[in-house]
Order: sequence, then C-alpha cells, then structure tokens
Amino acid sequence: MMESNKTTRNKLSKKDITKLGLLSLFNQSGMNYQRMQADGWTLAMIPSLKKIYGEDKNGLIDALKANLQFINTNNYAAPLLMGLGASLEENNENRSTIDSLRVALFGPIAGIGDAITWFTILPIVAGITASFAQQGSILGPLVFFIVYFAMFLARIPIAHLGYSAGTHAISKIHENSAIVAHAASVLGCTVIGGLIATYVQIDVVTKIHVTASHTISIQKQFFDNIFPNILPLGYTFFLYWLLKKKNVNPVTLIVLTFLLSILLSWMGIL
Amino acid sequence: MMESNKTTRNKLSKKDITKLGLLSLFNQSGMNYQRMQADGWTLAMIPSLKKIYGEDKNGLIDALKANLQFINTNNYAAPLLMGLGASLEENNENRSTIDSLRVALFGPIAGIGDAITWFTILPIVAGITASFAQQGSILGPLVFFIVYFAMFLARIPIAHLGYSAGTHAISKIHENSAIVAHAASVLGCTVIGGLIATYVQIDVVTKIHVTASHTISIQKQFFDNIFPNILPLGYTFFLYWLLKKKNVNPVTLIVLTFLLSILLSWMGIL
Amino acid sequence: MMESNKTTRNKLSKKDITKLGLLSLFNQSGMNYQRMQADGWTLAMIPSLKKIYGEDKNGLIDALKANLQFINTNNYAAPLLMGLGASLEENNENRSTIDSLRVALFGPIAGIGDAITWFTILPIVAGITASFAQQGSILGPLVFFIVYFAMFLARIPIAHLGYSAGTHAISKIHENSAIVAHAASVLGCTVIGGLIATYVQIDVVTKIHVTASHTISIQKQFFDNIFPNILPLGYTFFLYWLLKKKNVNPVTLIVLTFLLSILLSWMGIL
Amino acid sequence: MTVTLVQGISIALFALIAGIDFWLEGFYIFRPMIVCTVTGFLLGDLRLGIIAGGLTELAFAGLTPVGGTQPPNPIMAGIMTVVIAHTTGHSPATAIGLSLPFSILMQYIILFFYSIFSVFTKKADEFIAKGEFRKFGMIVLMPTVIVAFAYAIFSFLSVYGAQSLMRTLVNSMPGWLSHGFTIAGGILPAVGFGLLLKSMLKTKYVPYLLLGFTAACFIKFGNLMPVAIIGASLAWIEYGRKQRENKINKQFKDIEKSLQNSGGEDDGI
Amino acid sequence: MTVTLVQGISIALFALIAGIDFWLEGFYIFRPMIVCTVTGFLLGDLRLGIIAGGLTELAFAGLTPVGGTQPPNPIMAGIMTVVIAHTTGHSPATAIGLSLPFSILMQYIILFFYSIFSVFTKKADEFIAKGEFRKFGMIVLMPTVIVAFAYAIFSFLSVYGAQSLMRTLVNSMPGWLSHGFTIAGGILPAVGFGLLLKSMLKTKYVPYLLLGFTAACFIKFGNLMPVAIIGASLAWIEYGRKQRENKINKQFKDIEKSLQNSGGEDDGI
Amino acid sequence: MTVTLVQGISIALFALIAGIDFWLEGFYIFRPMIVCTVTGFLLGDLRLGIIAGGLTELAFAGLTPVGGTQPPNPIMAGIMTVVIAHTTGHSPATAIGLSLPFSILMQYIILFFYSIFSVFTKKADEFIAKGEFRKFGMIVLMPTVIVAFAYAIFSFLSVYGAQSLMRTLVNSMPGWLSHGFTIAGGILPAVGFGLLLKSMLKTKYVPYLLLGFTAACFIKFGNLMPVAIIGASLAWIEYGRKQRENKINKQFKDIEKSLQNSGGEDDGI
Ligand SMILES: OC[C@H]1O[C@H](O)[C@@H](O)[C@@H](O)[C@@H]1O
Ligand SMILES: OC[C@H]1O[C@H](O)[C@@H](O)[C@@H](O)[C@@H]1O
Ligand SMILES: OC[C@H]1O[C@H](O)[C@@H](O)[C@@H](O)[C@@H]1O
Repeated sequence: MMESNKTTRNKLSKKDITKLGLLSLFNQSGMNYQRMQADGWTLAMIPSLKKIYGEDKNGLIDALKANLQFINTNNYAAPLLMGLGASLEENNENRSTIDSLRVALFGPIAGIGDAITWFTILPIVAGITASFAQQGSILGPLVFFIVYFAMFLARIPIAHLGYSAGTHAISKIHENSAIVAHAASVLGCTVIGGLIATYVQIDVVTKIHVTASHTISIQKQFFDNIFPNILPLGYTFFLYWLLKKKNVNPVTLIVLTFLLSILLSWMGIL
Repeated sequence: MMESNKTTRNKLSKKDITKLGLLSLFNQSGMNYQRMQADGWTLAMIPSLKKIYGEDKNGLIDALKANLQFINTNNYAAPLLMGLGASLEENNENRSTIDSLRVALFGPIAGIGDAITWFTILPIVAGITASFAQQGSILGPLVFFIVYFAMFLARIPIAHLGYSAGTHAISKIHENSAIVAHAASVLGCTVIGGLIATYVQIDVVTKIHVTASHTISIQKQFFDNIFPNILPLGYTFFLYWLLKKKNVNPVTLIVLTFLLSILLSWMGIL
Repeated sequence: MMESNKTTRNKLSKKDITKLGLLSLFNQSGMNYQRMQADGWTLAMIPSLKKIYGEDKNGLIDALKANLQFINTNNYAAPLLMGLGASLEENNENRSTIDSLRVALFGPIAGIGDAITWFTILPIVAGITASFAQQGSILGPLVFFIVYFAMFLARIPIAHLGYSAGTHAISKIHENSAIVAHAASVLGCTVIGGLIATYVQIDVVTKIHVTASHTISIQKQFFDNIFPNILPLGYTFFLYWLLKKKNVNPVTLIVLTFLLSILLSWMGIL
Repeated sequence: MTVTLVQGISIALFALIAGIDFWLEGFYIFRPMIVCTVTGFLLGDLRLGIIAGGLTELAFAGLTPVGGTQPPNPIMAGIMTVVIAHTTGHSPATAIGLSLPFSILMQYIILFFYSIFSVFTKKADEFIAKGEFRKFGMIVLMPTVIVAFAYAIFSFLSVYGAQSLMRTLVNSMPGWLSHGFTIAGGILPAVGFGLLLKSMLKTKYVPYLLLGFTAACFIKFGNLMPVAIIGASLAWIEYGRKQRENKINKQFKDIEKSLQNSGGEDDGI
Repeated sequence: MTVTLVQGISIALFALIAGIDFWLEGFYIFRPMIVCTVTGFLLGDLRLGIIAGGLTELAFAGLTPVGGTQPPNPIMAGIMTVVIAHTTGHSPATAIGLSLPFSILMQYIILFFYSIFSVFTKKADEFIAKGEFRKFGMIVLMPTVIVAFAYAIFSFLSVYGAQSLMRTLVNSMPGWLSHGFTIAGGILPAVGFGLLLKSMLKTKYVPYLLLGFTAACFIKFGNLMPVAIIGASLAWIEYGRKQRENKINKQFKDIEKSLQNSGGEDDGI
Repeated sequence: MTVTLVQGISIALFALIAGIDFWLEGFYIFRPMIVCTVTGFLLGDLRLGIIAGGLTELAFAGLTPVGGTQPPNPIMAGIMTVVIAHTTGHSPATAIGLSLPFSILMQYIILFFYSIFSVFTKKADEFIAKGEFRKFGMIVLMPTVIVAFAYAIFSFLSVYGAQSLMRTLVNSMPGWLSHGFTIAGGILPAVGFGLLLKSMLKTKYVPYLLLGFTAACFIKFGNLMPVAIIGASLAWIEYGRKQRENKINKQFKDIEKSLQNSGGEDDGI
C-alpha cells in the first residue's frame, strides 16, 4: 500500500550514522514521567529521518509522531535501537513493524544494557580506580574519565552495529544477549564479592576484660578468627534481604545505617 | 480387599509428626546384628501407628510386625522414612507397597545420608572447630555442640518432610538425591584435601651433613621445595590405596602407623 | 585375492613388539625434506616385517616399499602407529587399507602428540626443574633426565598399545584424542600463564624526579600497582600477536628482543 | 578554612555542567570520582579531592538511576563531601555522612522535575504535527536547561551560602557523633552493593560472589584487578559453556519439530 | 597428677551418658571434641581438655560407624587421651597414641554386644504379637541400658583403677618411644582421611581434592573456612550444572519414547 | 678463565652425542637443562652449569622443532652459554644473549642438512627393491653420522678455537651493552612462550592462561607445581565434562539417524 513512496526513500551515509550515534547523547534531554525518553529520542532521530524522507514531509511527520511514544532504555543501547530504526525506515518497512520492533526491544535491551554498564562496568571501574584514588593518585580519576570517554565514543560503533544489523539480526541478538548477560553476571558477582571484602569496613572495637591484665578483642580474637570481613559480608546480605524480600527503600537503609553507626559509636562498640 | 478398614484410619496431627521425629532418636536403641535397627525403629513408630489404627488392634499388630524387619539406615534419614511410612499407613496403602517402599529406600537413602552427615558435615565441622580448639578456645566444643544440637532438632522437619512427601515424591527424591550427593562429594573432597594439608603432620628431621659446617635439611630443602605437605598427601593416598585396593582393615592401618612412627622415631628420621 | 599368502603370515611375540618400540628411536635417523621420517621409519619396521613375512620375500619388499612414503609424525606417537601397522600386516589386511590408515593417522596423531609432549610436558617439566636449577640444585637436571628417560621407555608400552589396538580402536582413538587434547590445552595454557609470570623478567628502572628528594619509581609505583608482571604478560602477547597474525619469524623476534633490550639498556630505561 | 566567593561560583559552574551530564548520562563526569576531584582542585586541595573521590565513588557504586528511578544525588554528595572535609577539617569518611542530606534533597528536586516536565509533551506534539522542528528542539532541550540552573543555584547555596552555619554545626558535634559519621561512611558502600545484588544476584551466582569475596580476603593486593581477572576468566569459561548448551537446546527443538512433522502428518508413506 | 575417686566416678558417669549417646547417635556428645572437653573440665584442666579435643577429633574424623561397622571407640579415646596427658604430663598428641588400646578394646566390646543382642529379638516379636507394647518397649531399651553400664564400668576401671599401673608404664618409656607416639598422633588423621576417601573419592573428584589441598597449603588462615567456602562454591556450581544435565537426559528419554511409539505402532494414521 | 684442549675435546665429544640425540629426539639430553649441566661439569664448574641450565632451558621452552621446522639450536646455546659465562665471568643471563649467534648458525647448518639428505633417498629405494637390507640400514644411518660430526667440529671450533677472540670481544663491551644482553636473557623466554601460545591458544583457553598467570603472581612458592596442580585439576574437570558432551552429541547423532530411517523408508509398518 506504500508502494508509491518506495522509490523516494534516500540512503543514509556512514557519516549520517556516526552523527546519529553522537546525537543519541540527547536521548534523555526531555526526560519526564509521562513518556520518559520519547522526546529526546525523537530529537536525536530528526536529522536521519529528514534525510531518509527527503521531500516527503508528510511521511516524515508521521514517522516522527510514531517515535514520540513512551520509551525508556539504557543510554548505551539507545544508539543501537536508533540505528536499527533508521535502517528499517530506509528500507520502507511497514510503519507498524518499525514501531512494534522498537517497543518490543527497548525493554529487554535495557535489561542487558543495565546489567553490563551499570552493574558490571561501573562497579569494576569504580573499584579499581578507587583503589588508586584512595592513595591520592591522580591515576584514579584519570583512568575513570578515559574509560567513560571511550564509552561515550562507543555510541558511534554501537549505532553502526544497529544500522547494519537490520531486522534479520534481531533473533540473534536476543539469543546471544542471554549468554552475554549470564557471563556479565558471573563477572559482576565475583567483583562485587571482592568489593564487599575490600570496601565495606566494620571493626568492632569492644574488648572483653577477662582479667585485669588480659583482654580479648572481639574483632581480632572472634570475628577475624572465623573469617576475615565476615561482618561486612553479613551486613551487606542483611541489607540485600531487606531490599529484596522486604522491599525496603534504599534511602531508608542509608538512614538506618547512619543511625545504627551513630548509636554503636555512642555505645563504644564500633 | 481392605476396603472395610478404610474408613477407620485416623489422621495424624502436626504434633504427632513432631513427636515421631523426636522418637526417631530411639532408632538404634535395640541395635543388633540380626536385624540391626528394626526393633528401635518399631519402638519409635508405635505411638503414630496406635493413633492411626485406633480401635483396629489387629491392624496395628500386623503393621508393627511388618516394621520389625531388617533395616539399617542413616539416623538422620530415619525420620524421613518414618514420616513417609506413617503417611502411607494413614492413606491405607497396600501392606506390601508400604513394606517394599521401606525396603527399597532405606539403602539408597542411607548412602546419601552418610555422604552428607558422616562424610561432609562431620569433617567440616570437625576441621573448623578443631582449629579453634587447638588454640584452647572454648568456641571449638561450643560450636560443635550447637551444630549437632541443631542436627538433632532437624529430625523434626525431616519427619514432616517425609510425611508430606508421600509416595509421589519418591521418584523426585531419587532423582535429586544423585545431584545432592554429587555436590556433597565435591564439597567433601575439597575439604578433605584441605584437612590433609592442615592436620596430617609428617616432618622429616634428618639432615644430611655435606661438610662439617654445611648441612642440608631433607624436609626444608627437599620435600618443602617440591610441594608443601607432600608427605602427608602421599601417606594418605598410600593408606587410601591399601584400604580400597587391598581391602586392609583400618585397625591394621592404625597399628601400622604406630609401629612405623615408633620405628622412624627410633631411627631418628621423624 | 591374497588368500594364497594368508596362511604364511607369522605372529609377532610380545618381545618383538617391545623391540619395535625401542627401534622407533631410529624414526628420524634418515630425516630429510623429501620424505621426512620415511627412511628411518622403514628401518625400524624391518625386523617386525621380516618375521611376519617369513619366507615370502616379495611380500616383504612390497610392504617395505609401501612404508617408504612421506611421513612426519610425533616421535612418541610413532611407536603407536608402528605397532598398529604391524598388527595390520600380521592380519593380512589389504595393502591399501594399511597404507591409507598410516597416511590418514600420522597427521592428526602428530598434532595430539605435539600438544602433549612439546607443548604441555616440556614446559611443565622445564618450568619445575628450572626452579630447582636456578638455585643451583642438581635436582633440576636430575629430575629432567629421569622424566625423559621414562618418556623414552614409554615407547615400549605405546607400541604395545598400538599393536593391540588394531583397526577397531581407531575411531575410538580419534574420538578420545580430541578430549585429551582439550584437557592438555587447559593444563598447558594454565602452566604457560604461570611461566610468563615467573620467568619473563622486565623491570623498568626509570624513576621520575618529582622534587629533589622525592622520586617515583615507574615500576613499583605504576606497573606493580596495576598488576604484578603486567609487562611480561603484555610483551608476550605482543610477540604472540606478531607470530600469529603477522606471521613473523621467531628468529626475527629473538633479534628484535635483543636489539630492543640493548637500546633500552642504553637509554637507561630497563 | 572558608570557601571564597570565587570558589563558590566556580563550583556552582562545574555543578551546572556535571548536572547536564547526569541528566543526559553522557560522560559520567557526574560520578563522585570526578566531581570530588574537580571540587578538590577548585578548592586548592586536589589530593583531598581525589581521596574523597575514591571513597564517595564506592559509597555510591550501587546507587544507580536504573529504570528511571533517582538515587541520592551523586553530584551534591561529591561536592559537599569535599567541601565539608575542606572547611571543617574532618576526614572525608566522616564528610560523606554529613553530605548526605544535600544529596537526598537534590534527589527529591530531580524527582519533582521528572513529574512537572510532563507538561512540555503536549507542546512538543503540536510542534511535530506542524513540522516546526526547531521549536520542537528548543522545547525538548528546555528541561535540560532548567535542571542545569537548579544544580548551579542549589550547589552555590550549599557550598557558599550555608558554610558558616555548617561549620558551627559540625564543630559543635561531640566526638562520638563525628566518629559515628566516619563509621557510617565506611559501612555505606554496603547499601550500594546490596542494591547491585538486588538486581544481579540469582541463586546460581552466589558461588561466584563467595569466590570473589574469598579471593579478595586472601589475595593481598592494592586493587581489585586480581579478583576482576579471576571473575573475567570464570565468566569467559561460562560463556563458552552456555553457547554449547544453547546449541544443545536448539538441537532438541529441531528434533521436536521433525518429530511433530513425522508424527502428525506422515503423508510420505 | 592423680585422678581422685570423685573424679573417677564423675568421668564414669559422663561415659555412661556419652555411651548412650553414641549407641543412639543422638547428640554427638560422644565425639572426642566434647568428650575431651568434659573430661578436662572434670579433671580441673579445661584448657587441656579442649586442646586434646581438637587433636583427637581430627584423628577420629574418618573413623565412623557407617554401615553398622564399629570404629575404634571415640569415647574411650577421648577420655583416656585427656586422662593420660593429665596424669603423666605428656602432650595430648602423645597421649592419643597411648589411649588407643583402650579405644580398640571398647570397639571389640561393642562388636560383641551387637552379636549377643540378637537374642532379644525373639522375645520382642512375641510381645508385639501379643500386643504387649510396654514390655516390648522395655526389651528394646534393654541393650541401651547394658551398653551404658559397660561404658561406666570400663571407663572407671581404665581411669581410676589402672592409673598407677599406667603411670609407671608411661614414665618408664624411653624418649624415642614417647616421641614415636607423638608422631603417630600427628599422622593418625591420615587413617581417617583415607577411610573418608575410600567411601567418597571417585576419579572425577580427585581434582577437587587437589584444589582443596593446594588452597589449604597456600591460604594462611587459622581454620578451614576458606577451603570450605571454595568447596561450597564449586559444589554449588556443579549442582546447577548437574541439574541441567539431568534435564537433557530426560529430554533424550522423552524423545526415545516418542521415537519408539511413532516407529513401532503407528496406529494413529 | 680459559678452556683447555682436553676440555674442548670432551665438550666436542659430548656435543657429538647430544647432537645424535637431538637428531633422533631420543633422550632429550639435547635440552639446555642437560647440556649446560654437563658442560659446566666438564669445565669444573657444575653449579654454574646447573644455574645456566635452568635459565637457558626456559629461554628455549617454546623453541621446538614441531612440524619438522628447526628452532635456534639448543645444544650450541647450552654449551656456549656456559662457556662464555665461565671464560668471561659474565652472568649466565648475559651469556645466553651472547651464545645466540652460535645457536642460530647451527640452526642453519641443520636446515642445510635437511635439504641435502634428500639425495640419499634414491639409493635407499634401490637397496630395498633389491632386498639388500643391511646396505639400506647403513644409508639410512648415514645422515645421523654426518650430523654427529658436524656438531663435534662446530662445537670444538666455537669452544676452543674461537675463545680468545670471544674473550677480547666480550671484555671490550661497554656496560650498557652487557647489561642489555642480561636484560634480553630475562625477556627471551617470552619468545618461546609466544610460540607455545601460537600453537595452543584458542580463544576458549585464554581464561586458563589468565588464571595460571594470576595464580603464579600471588602464590609465593619456589616452583610452578602449585600452578601445575591447579591446571591439572581444571583439565581433569574439563575432561569429564567433554566426555559427557561427546556422549550427548553421539546421542543426537543416533536420534538423527533413527529419524532419517523412520522418516525415509518406513518399511516396517
Ligand atoms: O533501566 C533503563 C534506563 O532507565 C533510565 O532511563 C536511565 O536511568 C538509564 O540509565 C537506564 O539504563
Ligand atoms: O550406613 C548407614 C548407617 O549404618 C549404621 O546404622 C549406623 O552406623 C549409621 O550411623 C549409619 O548411617
Ligand atoms: O610435528 C610433528 C613432528 O615433526 C617433526 O618430525 C619433529 O620435529 C617432531 O618432533 C614433531 O613432533
């Protein structure tokens, strides 16, 4: 039914896709609770769609309207979806195909993206650079900045990937994504285990006075004898349990941690 | 053919099963080579069966007679089988079904139970609490006692598990038990490896006098250079080989170890 | 068609096979680029074939001619193939079957043999004995010699294995060999990782003078802070990349390493 | 030490830029690692900034805006940790605790913005419908601008305006109270890690957590690279394994299909 | 030091209780860890008891009554180790060796009981047949009572009766002999571990044994928790893996079944 | 120190034997570990020989003749490392570097032999055809004899003949140059390991490489046994796993076959 337009669609150049990747930076510029990233997303898509539709202004407006629907995805996954969308528009796919693909993908891809960027890369980079920073070395913030600058630039190849992937690759992405997410979880959980041991610090200062001259340090003679860092591990799991099973708000836990710390400091235990 | 009785069977309460779990303590009270735990087992079953059969004294006596057959299972697995048996009696299953199930299960379940309780839990608890005890800390025996008191109490939920499992679960138990046993073996073997390194002590004291002033310690300069604790590992494997392939009696090995130790002490080697 | 000869073939004794295993030592005695080990291989086969063919001199010469074809296999795998060949001749298999089997097998078996002997056993034995030797202990060369003497003797059981394996086992060997090679690679790569960390030594001596009294050691404060032995790992991977992707000649790399070392020594960096 | 007017303004300017960056999640200069370092630099105490950056980054490691939620604000936490440590002389660990009210307040301001910015959407639709793309662009960028100014103003007030009040307050704290804040700063990362675990940890990943924990306990090294490498190796091995499992599952599905075909409509016979 | 009559009696009483516990395998207070501690307490040297408990527990770790067999008796080993160390001043490690004859003797007594208690079974059958449940209960508990008294008497004689004899014997031992006993005490756990391996070790578990061994060699820590945690992690990972393998095997069986059905009696067409 | 004529001859004799061994790859006394030790012994400095053996063995670990290629010659490297260290007083690490030209020269000589020995093959064929087996044996052994003498002569010239030239050359080296050779000796093993990796490393083995590397970095022990044991354990576990996978793959193939049979020619119904 759209046969008439088919001939008028223009092809995007490599440069256009690169630009699209960079523009994906504006994905969250119009963030709001009603349709989340939709406005910013559309802003980023305008130049590409303009070129694709060329003279066909009505087609362009229809396409943009379709893009202005609720979307909320990971910001490093956004260029992937944008590139994909652009390639579909270019090939004159059905409006409904394009739209439903976007809707179908943004959720799962957000999940994988968050697992990799927020839950694996960030803690690892934070953990390693913090160990430099805590010795006062500028290497800490420097490496941190370089990594995330590279992450920003990665938007460009990601956009190209999405563009060249086209529709065919979708099932493939889906299949491999589960494996990638699994591997990322393995890495992430291992590192978080290490982070807990290294960065959560709980030291019981209480000593038990057995005789006048002989005292037992609770920390050294008890906890450290059972397992090093057992209190940090225990407290983290306690918080995890509150978060997961009791649905407690994180801010509540922060406040709780403070009150507890102050109380135990006042009692001379920590 | 037992239709007439079907209406007279009573249901056990939660409390009854709890009592059954506690009574399983008497499983070995009448231990003997003829039919092993059969008498103690039956003793533990009496109150439950009494309640189930109510007025039907002949039924009760028949059931008890059936229970007085050879049985030998792990003591933490016994309440599981008892609970299972009670549920079957309650549901008026065929006498032969009940009996053959007990006979079919006590062996395999003893295997799994032994793997978990004797070969995994005991060495781990022993290894960890002994490390406290050897420093003279009361924590050693205390933790040991607490663990095994908890193990005793575990008989109650285990009995409930058996009772609620009923017949349907049997194939399930069987299936998972192989996996559980596998995992337990992995844990157990890892820990035993650690125990060998930590608790078997063999130190060669012989020194070779190269020159008047220069001596070489066999232990430090030879064995410790190859691998730490290589002698304990070697000797343990030697005993293992005698036990497994030559079917040597453990008491013989104990005596052998003593004679060897005394001999090598006399020769000034150890 | 060879029915007439069938009765004249003689059986080899155990001793004959043992001798074959020992004679496999001469596998490379006539090494040359035209047909590699073929001449030495044939030399080793003569006594066995003589006995098998007995009076049938023409058969013997035919068999030897067939053996004089290009072959190049791992030297510890050679006795396996020789034993196999002997058993086939003995059973009066088709000439073409025997020949094509030898040709089909020598390549893959060389691969597995090289993986195990050159790439796993050698680096491990070298790594461990070198750690003794570097302390000046005679244990180093002694253990090395004993291991390889045992390896030489292993030619005997390997020849027996090949002989008893016969044709039937070939698919089996093929199947298991992939698994063995996989396991050997796992072991080999783990050990090579360790070797890189232990035996490649690169220490940057440059210090940065921040103030007159305060200097920063590049090695200790930078590289060692990131990861121990990171330079050896990096350089090894760099060479690996040159070898694998750029097909650079190893001798070139040796020369390169020397020139680089001398240059950096002259510049005072290493 | 006090914060001068120039310092206050320059920190506010940096907050404006970092605020935009956090809004867009662009270059991650909004993370405490960078925010603290820059603030320290602006206050003339770079070293303090870097150290505080390390501590605060970790304390906020798990506090992420995933799924469109808002965590306690990392920018205000970063700025105020350094400012408080600098002006009151407390350790950064204590200062993290004291910076938290500012961080949480900013979190609520952003949440408020998320709600009210919905009002722009109607106008945006109209501009698109009419094809007025420039106007559409301006209205979409409006929220970013508003947010940026909010950061600038809020941080200027917190850093420069409230500083004497802050100092009095902090200096009158009894020892156990500031010690309590220090302790809290040390325990705080647990919240973040708990959050990370909430979204990552399934039963099957517990052993990896334990392995990482044990490795970090017994490998004495200044950073987490060894643990990360062990984790990466395990992940790599698992990756290969899962691929083979997927292949197997696919083969099963193929067989099922051909079974159904041959079983259902055996028309070839 | 000598053992007083009161101490002798109280140890005998404890042996009676622990004996019942071992007979029933109830609370595991029959294990050397507890037996030694209590004996040490009763002799007024708790610390010695605890230390000996640790050593003896390990020496007996693999000596279990699995399958209705009888190991060298842990109760008598525990009691006599502490008593000998206490009265002769030898180290617990040496005392373990010297306690062994008592332990093996008691093992044989129990084995003897296992045999003769068969005589009660006929009576037990009769009581059940007649419905005399109380009498049945008494006859079933009879072995427990007999065993209990055997423990009390045997331990009293060993601890109190034989003590001067024991002391003379031990004190006249030459140095190399008592050193030999010490060494034996250190090697003894190998027997137990060998027994454990006999029932657990299959070829496929050897690598885990080696990993645990290596880990324990190089992780410097006072107890085995690190190794246990590593082992538990590996076990956990294996558990998940086996489950998936089981699933695959089940799928194969299902396919085979439907293959047989469709191949054999294709009556649906 | 100088090399005496007797020493020169005895080294040449040893080179002859080791040369045959390398040609046949028989007892591996051609590896630097043995060559250096024996050379050291012949020069009256066994300890130097052993230490140089350890170093040179590692430097040549990956330089193997796999696939009929020729690596830099391990025999000449071993001999000359010890000789140079002995005569010039330089450390073995430096000497490895200086021995390399000899090693590479010998490599080329062997390569040359590989080519020309092809001329014997025609004669060999003839002898076989005529059934003259003794003559065949002699012509096949000829290359071995030639190679043996080449080793003897080349090593005698290098060790004894060129020694004063060598000493002058080495002693006139500036400090940075000999230091450069020392450094090169320390880095040289990387070439061998790179070669090993070239033939072994697939992507799926990288994690094992990293695990071994990390283990060696943090386990403080004098040799690589711990890493080897960890590697062996992992290999063992993988072995079992692969076997199960193979079984699964076989089952798939069986099913496929029976599917094809039942689908294609269902002649049983
Ligand atoms: O969860 C998906 C996505 O949600 C929001 O849009 C942002 O917080 C992103 O950082 C996140 O990745
Ligand atoms: O082996 C099953 C079972 O056998 C005996 O009855 C006892 O030794 C138990 O401890 C053991 O569990
Ligand atoms: O690669 C197969 C084989 O090739 C050559 O013949 C020799 O270098 C052997 O050492 C090697 O095993």
